[in-house]
Amino acid sequence: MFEHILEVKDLGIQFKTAEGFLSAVHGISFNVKRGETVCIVGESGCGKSVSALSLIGLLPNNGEVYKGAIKFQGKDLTKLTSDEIRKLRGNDISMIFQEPMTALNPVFTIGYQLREPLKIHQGLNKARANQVAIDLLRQVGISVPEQRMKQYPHELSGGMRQRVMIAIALACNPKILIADEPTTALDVTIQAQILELLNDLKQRFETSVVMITHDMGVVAEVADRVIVMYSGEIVEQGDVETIFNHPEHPYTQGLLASVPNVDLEQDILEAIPGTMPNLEEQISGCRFHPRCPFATDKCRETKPDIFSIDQHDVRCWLKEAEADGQASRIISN
Amino acid sequence: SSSSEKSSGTSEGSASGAPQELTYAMTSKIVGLSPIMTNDSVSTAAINQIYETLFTKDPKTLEIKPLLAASYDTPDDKTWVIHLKKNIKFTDGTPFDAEAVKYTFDKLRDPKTGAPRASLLAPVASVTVKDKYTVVIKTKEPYGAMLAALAHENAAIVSPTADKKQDLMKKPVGTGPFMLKEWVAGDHLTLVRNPSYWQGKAKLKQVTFKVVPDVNTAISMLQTGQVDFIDGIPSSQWDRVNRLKGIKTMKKAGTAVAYLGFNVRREPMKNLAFRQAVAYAIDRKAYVKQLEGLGIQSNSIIGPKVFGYDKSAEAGGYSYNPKKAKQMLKENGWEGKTIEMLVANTENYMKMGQIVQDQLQKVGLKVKMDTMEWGTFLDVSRKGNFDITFLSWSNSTADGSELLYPNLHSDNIGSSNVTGYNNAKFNKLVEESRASTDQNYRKQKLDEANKLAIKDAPWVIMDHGVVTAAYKDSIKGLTIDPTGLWSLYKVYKE
Amino acid sequence: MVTMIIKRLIQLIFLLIGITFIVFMAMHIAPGDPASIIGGPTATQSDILAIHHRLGLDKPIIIQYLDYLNGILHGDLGFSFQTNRSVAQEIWTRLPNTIDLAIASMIVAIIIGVPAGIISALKQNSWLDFSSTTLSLAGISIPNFWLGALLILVFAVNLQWLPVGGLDTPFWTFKGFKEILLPAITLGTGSAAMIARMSRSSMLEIIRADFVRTARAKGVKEHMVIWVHCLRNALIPVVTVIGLNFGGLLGGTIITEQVFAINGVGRLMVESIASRDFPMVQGGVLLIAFIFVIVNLVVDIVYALIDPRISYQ
Amino acid sequence: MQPQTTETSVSVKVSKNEALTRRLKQFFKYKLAVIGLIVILVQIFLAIFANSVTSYSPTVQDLTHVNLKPGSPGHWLGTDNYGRDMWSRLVFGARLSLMVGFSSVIIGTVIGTLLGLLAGFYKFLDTIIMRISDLMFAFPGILLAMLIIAILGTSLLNVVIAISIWSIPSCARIVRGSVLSLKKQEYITAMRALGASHFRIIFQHILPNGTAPIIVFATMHMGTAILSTSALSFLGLGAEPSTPEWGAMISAGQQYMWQAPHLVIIPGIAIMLVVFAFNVVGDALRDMLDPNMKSR
Amino acid sequence: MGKQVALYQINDVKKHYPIKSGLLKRTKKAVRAVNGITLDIQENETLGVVGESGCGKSTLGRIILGLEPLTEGELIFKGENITHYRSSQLKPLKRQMQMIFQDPYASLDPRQKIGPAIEEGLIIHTSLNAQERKQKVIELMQEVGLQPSHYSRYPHEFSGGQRQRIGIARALALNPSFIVCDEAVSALDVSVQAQVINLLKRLQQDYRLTYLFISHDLGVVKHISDRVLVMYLGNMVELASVKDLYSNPRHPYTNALLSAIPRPTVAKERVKIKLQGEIPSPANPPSGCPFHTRCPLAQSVCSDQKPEWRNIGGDHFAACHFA
Ligand SMILES: Nc1ncnc2c1ncn2[C@@H]1O[C@H](COP(=O)(O)OP(=O)(O)OP(=O)(O)O)[C@@H](O)[C@H]1O
Ligand SMILES: Nc1ncnc2c1ncn2[C@@H]1O[C@H](COP(=O)(O)OP(=O)(O)OP(=O)(O)O)[C@@H](O)[C@H]1O
Ligand SMILES: [Mg+2]
Ligand SMILES: [Mg+2]
Repeated sequence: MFEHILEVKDLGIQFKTAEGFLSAVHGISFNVKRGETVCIVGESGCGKSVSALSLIGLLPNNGEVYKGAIKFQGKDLTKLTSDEIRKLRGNDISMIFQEPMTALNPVFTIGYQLREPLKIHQGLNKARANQVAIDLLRQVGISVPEQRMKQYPHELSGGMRQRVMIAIALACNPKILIADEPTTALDVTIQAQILELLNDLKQRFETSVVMITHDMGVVAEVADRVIVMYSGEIVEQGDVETIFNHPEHPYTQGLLASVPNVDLEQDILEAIPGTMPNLEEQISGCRFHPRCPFATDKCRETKPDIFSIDQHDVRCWLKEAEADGQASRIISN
Repeated sequence: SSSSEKSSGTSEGSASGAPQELTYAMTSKIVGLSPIMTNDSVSTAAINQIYETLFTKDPKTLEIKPLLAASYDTPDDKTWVIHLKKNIKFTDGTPFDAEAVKYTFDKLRDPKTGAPRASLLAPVASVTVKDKYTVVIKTKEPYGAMLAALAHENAAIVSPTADKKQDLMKKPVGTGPFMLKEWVAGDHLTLVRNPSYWQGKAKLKQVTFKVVPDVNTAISMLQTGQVDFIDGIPSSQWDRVNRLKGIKTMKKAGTAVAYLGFNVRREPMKNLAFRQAVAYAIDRKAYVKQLEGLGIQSNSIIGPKVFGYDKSAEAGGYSYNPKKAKQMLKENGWEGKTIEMLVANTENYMKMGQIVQDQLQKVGLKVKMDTMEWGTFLDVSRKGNFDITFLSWSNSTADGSELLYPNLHSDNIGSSNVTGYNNAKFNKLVEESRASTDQNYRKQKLDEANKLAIKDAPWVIMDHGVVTAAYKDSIKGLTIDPTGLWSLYKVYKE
Repeated sequence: MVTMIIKRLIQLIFLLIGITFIVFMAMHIAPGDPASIIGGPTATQSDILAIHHRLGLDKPIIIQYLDYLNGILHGDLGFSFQTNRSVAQEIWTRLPNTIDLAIASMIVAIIIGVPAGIISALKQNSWLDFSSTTLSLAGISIPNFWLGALLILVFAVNLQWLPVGGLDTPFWTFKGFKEILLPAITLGTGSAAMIARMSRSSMLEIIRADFVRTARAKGVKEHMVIWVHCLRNALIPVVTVIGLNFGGLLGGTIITEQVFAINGVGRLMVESIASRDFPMVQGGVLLIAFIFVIVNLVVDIVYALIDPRISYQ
Repeated sequence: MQPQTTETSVSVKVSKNEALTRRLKQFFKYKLAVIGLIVILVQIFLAIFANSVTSYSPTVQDLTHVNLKPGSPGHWLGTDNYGRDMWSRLVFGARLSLMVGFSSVIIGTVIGTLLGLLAGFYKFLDTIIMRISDLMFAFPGILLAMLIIAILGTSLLNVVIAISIWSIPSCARIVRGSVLSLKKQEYITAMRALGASHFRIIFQHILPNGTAPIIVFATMHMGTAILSTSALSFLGLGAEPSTPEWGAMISAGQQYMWQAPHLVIIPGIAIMLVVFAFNVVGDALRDMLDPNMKSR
Repeated sequence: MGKQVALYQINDVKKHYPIKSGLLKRTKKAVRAVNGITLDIQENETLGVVGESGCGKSTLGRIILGLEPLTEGELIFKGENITHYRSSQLKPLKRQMQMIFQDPYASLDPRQKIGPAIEEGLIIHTSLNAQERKQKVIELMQEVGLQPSHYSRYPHEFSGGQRQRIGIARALALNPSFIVCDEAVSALDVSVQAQVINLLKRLQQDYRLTYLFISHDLGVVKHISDRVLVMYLGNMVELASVKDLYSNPRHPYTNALLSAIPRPTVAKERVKIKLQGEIPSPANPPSGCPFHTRCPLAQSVCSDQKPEWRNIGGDHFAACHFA
């Protein structure tokens, strides 16, 4: 049907705060293909979670999409009525939230919470939903699922809760799964199990995954494409090999250099100097320039356009020359 | 009598047969139904329908006439020979006779019984049965108010058989026109007529006494027909009741008296001048006006409806004259003095208290008002811990000596005489009024005592009471006597 | 939890004994003499002494207390000074009315309070919130007797839909329902207001919780999100308030009982205090305390049912 | 080093000022709260300047002009059943009623909160405090008040004491409930890790986080307290009946409910305004104390 | 490391949490969160602790700081037996021992601004005046990469990573000699993580700090630690110097862990050891070796006999029959 199951165009998100409107995401565009895994990385606070929440229409009360479009199978999600989008949630689009500890309702059993989407979207009766739910728990690696179904969230360990969340998200075989740091609370062996499960889904159901993570190892393992965000903008995106092997944006380069490598001996980790700007801070030119070792006057004055090199979009003036030589310049707004 | 019932049953307007049932709303619960053991007006109202006394007061003239008694003689002034009516039965089937009378009176007098009104027969030395229908009562000294005492509801005759067998508080047995059907304690009491009442069956088949503590609610119930009859309407509601459609009201002068009492054991209340000044300071006319006509202004301690009253007594009091009051206070150096006013926290006393407080302050006294709940008030007032206080006396015998003796005679200081008034001349006059059985002589002595006390002013009379009732206009034959009592015997519904 | 219940019941025994002691002593120390009330203003000194003797008030106070305690341990609450009836029986005839009234008004309070609180939380700072807030505050500031009288005037006297007063049928029958409706509303408004305020405040906290977002992400319908996912969590503090109020209602029925001529324990207590009917007051307080503790125990058990995280050691 | 410090401290100060103005701004966003605040200020103003805003004494009677309806010449709020000016009584009543309300709420809430904190925090105190509060609770309020007043005597002060004592157990229970859950929070463990004393943990961390229900309780209780004086005056346990005090006015006016409804309605509205005002201000306060709500 | 004096000795420490189940909530079993740990922590070293989630790492950290009463065992800090110290006795020690909590948001009082939050320890333990304290706080904030303007903000106004840095600043405020870092950098993105790790290392050098470093991130652990302890189900399974452990893991669980680390490089196919089965419940641990239910090498002896904790050469300890 559509080549891209999800198309995000110039998405802008702002928060209403005591000081007025605060833009957290300033216009990002990306696409997700059917069966593709896209990883979003970037400094904490740069707007990853907020962007993810907007995809499923669950921004906090004070947040809103102020510009742009989110097209899911060609339909603009921002224009749907609340009931229409509700029918998509948990069914076609589902999400795993960043904090697994508080994301489950403390007063309902695991079973109840797992059966719920099955009943709503697939109209299963209780017994049937129960079977499916038990199966799901088994798939995410929870032993004795029959017994777990009757337990309450506080009776499970953090890792188990996270897996229950994953099971809920997968319940209706969504077309697209948004996962916000789904494996942070898990140890590497379980993490590996989950990543494998996601891979499996991708293979079987052509599920697309948008995953947010800090763990570059995970990115390297699962991503088809990577989006690097900085301070509310996408600074670089491309397929995973290119990003890892030929990062073009100075921020991406810094990021990769900071990863502690198990296989190497390092004494000091390389860190990007300085800190991310506040949302309310007005920065002229490139938002990264105060921390960029290569910043030029142009960087300080004018906001960079996006340049396309190979499989690879970069928002940096330094690439202007290369891009001119090679490929198109995508005029940014 | 049975014919009258028939005629009322078929009379016009009630062809559908207005059920001969009546509901009366009362503000507090009935404590018990033994005349010996109770002493509150609500219980008395019910007891009055179940039991009868030897003598009774005529509701209009207040004259005492025989009821269960047939006649009496007084061979000497300490002996009363009472002849009883014959062929009267208690509702348990046992006969009413001299034994029953002796039993009742002995039980009432016996300190072991702990009867609240044992004092009613305190002057009695002995009760003896002369024959089946004759009792002889001997008193310690001459007792002029004997008939009034025997007409008092607490001296109603109970069935000895029943009393030995059961608690009359719960299961009453008397000779009256009604008898107990059902009693849900605290909620309602249902009486049915006594089918073998000696004067003929009552017209009402059934009577319900319902507890409705809130007067507002009782009036609303009267309006909607849940209740047929209420009494003792407070002045604040009088206007509202009168405006209701289909409701009749009744109002007449009563025997109760409300007064301001001085604690004459203390300074400056000891001084007649001070008491006079206070009497001058109080605008009782304005106060009575506040009562919406439910009070009678008077200076006399013995009220117009009480035996012993004489119109001439009115002239002896101290009427409203604030200037004089101010002057007297100033002359005696009492100006600015603080006096403690003890007030029980019921509506009428609080009203008296607030008005008097304001008026005394206007003539230059300071008044500290202590309000307290009735139980505490009784204790504190008896102990004499006050300067001035308010009380009222509902004189259920309507006899002046039953007012003056308990309240102002020095015998009763520490109990019912709260003011501590002690005047030898007054005491003697009251004793004389009690000792004689010659009603004219008694009246004269009471009048003298009354005038003396008015002059001496241990009390300032606030008002003499008015009895009130409101009932559906279909109720006929209801009369209330000045003591506030009524009988449902002749009442019927149209 | 069983141990918790047993422990609480054992504590209850000590609590009740403590209460008998305090009430007994307080009643005897407080001014006012039952005999002078029974005797009334006409009573003479000897009348009063005779009454004292009849009531056993002439014995030393400690002996009186021990006698009383002994009676209680044998299940005997004694006899009323006033009516000479058994205290247990007097209370027993009135208890159903009071409990009916308390339960009915609690139901009214919950039916009004919980939805009002939730709606005003959902529409925080909207006119709906304003009006619900204002109404619940009015509810708590209107004196009961005034509200009761107003309801009587409108619904009983003018419209004649409901009786003015009285209560002699259980409230689940139609007649009983009609009888109890106005009193229950009168008594329930105060608690409804409290419950509304509490529900609002706890709902405001819950609707921001992460698990609510999870429910939405599953595609749960909005009304289910509110009434299933949020409500049960928001109810926990509300249950405390309900428990507290229920205890308060038991003791607070007095004015309502008075206005609507309901023969209940509250009125009995006030009458008994006023007439210094010691055995009655002691028995009544004991009973109210007992019910109160049981209600609180039930509240604690309900907690555990609503919130699986609560456990009792 | 030195210049840097001063600089930062200045910047901190500036942000403090900013925070203040920001807070005021937020406050005014709550229109109801502003109205509530105005109501409270007006009442306090009237209470203070009662003498200047009235032309009659609140206690002097005029039996020739009783129960005048509001709007009567010379008495714009009418007179009561003793011909006392309703406006004067209302205004002078504000003094006493606000005093009664404030003090009993403060006493009740402070002691109740303290007991609740202790009971919630220390397990060994829990049973004792809660059973004692059960005991107080189990007493019908009026009996409790009667006993207190019987022992201490009748006066307005004792009414305040009675009402405060009456409210202690509910407050304690509410506070204890939130302490029980707060003390399990990770940040309390963090405070213990820092070596903070129990006192510090209870008053610096648990208490501020448990304010929301306390505020709801206290503001609601303000009204209950003033109304309780009415129930107590009804039993003759309050101030002298001529004293202008709203609760007493209501209970005295009860008898004239049909004849002169304004005797009840006027003080009733006054109480309602106070309750309303305190509640909406309390709401705003609660929101302001909640850092998560700041941005809303 | 050799013969240094142990800063902190932990002798056979156990922590069992009773669990209640069923409608009547009766105590049935206990979660054996920590089930017999014996450890010497040397001064100025960084001891990494790894293991699956729920294996008792945080619990161990809390026990060490006296935040959790123990079920069994002994704690000896600088030669002083502090096992049964009351909170007043522990107070002076708390100045020397600090903790960075796993969940930074939960460990900050939501109603306390972060400046005062960091300052708190200084108020409790030092006699500095307000001015000095504020100065110190601002220095600390700058050290961990927060701006002075953040001083009067509330925790919810920060992103996860910033909150974690607040927690770090708070722990450092008192210049402790020993810090338990419970997942201290897990919420940080790699670049900030790098900054913080560098800071921790620098402080260690400057002030002879000792760290107990709990983490899931084996890369970070490798980078920062001197020795590493591997835990499984409340038990110790392996302890060795970082080099030894990473290059020569002797316990099958350690082996599986290391092989599962995701490498931040693309397109290198590595063999991962897949563990079968689910982690057993700590309430119901298996008999014998706790790992035998998932161990690829398990034999019958493993389910019968609990393996001994032994030195298998060169201060490399392991608890496996086959190590
Ligand atoms: N409800 C809100 N109101 C105001 N600002 C918000 C709100 N939620 C998030 N923000 C701001 O939006 C920005 C983006 O937040 P977001 O949660 O998307 O960060 P993130 O990239 O997911 O960071 P992390 O990796 O730490 O989770 C942050 O600076 C945050 O402070
Ligand atoms: N207060 C408690 N009551 C009951 N069980 C607890 C409690 N705290 C922890 N546990 C249990 O103890 C075990 C160890 O918990 P702990 O928090 O130490 O694990 P962890 O190793 O830190 O895990 P993670 O890596 O997920 O943080 C877990 O099974 C947990 O469920
Ligand atoms: Mg995020
Ligand atoms: Mg942990």
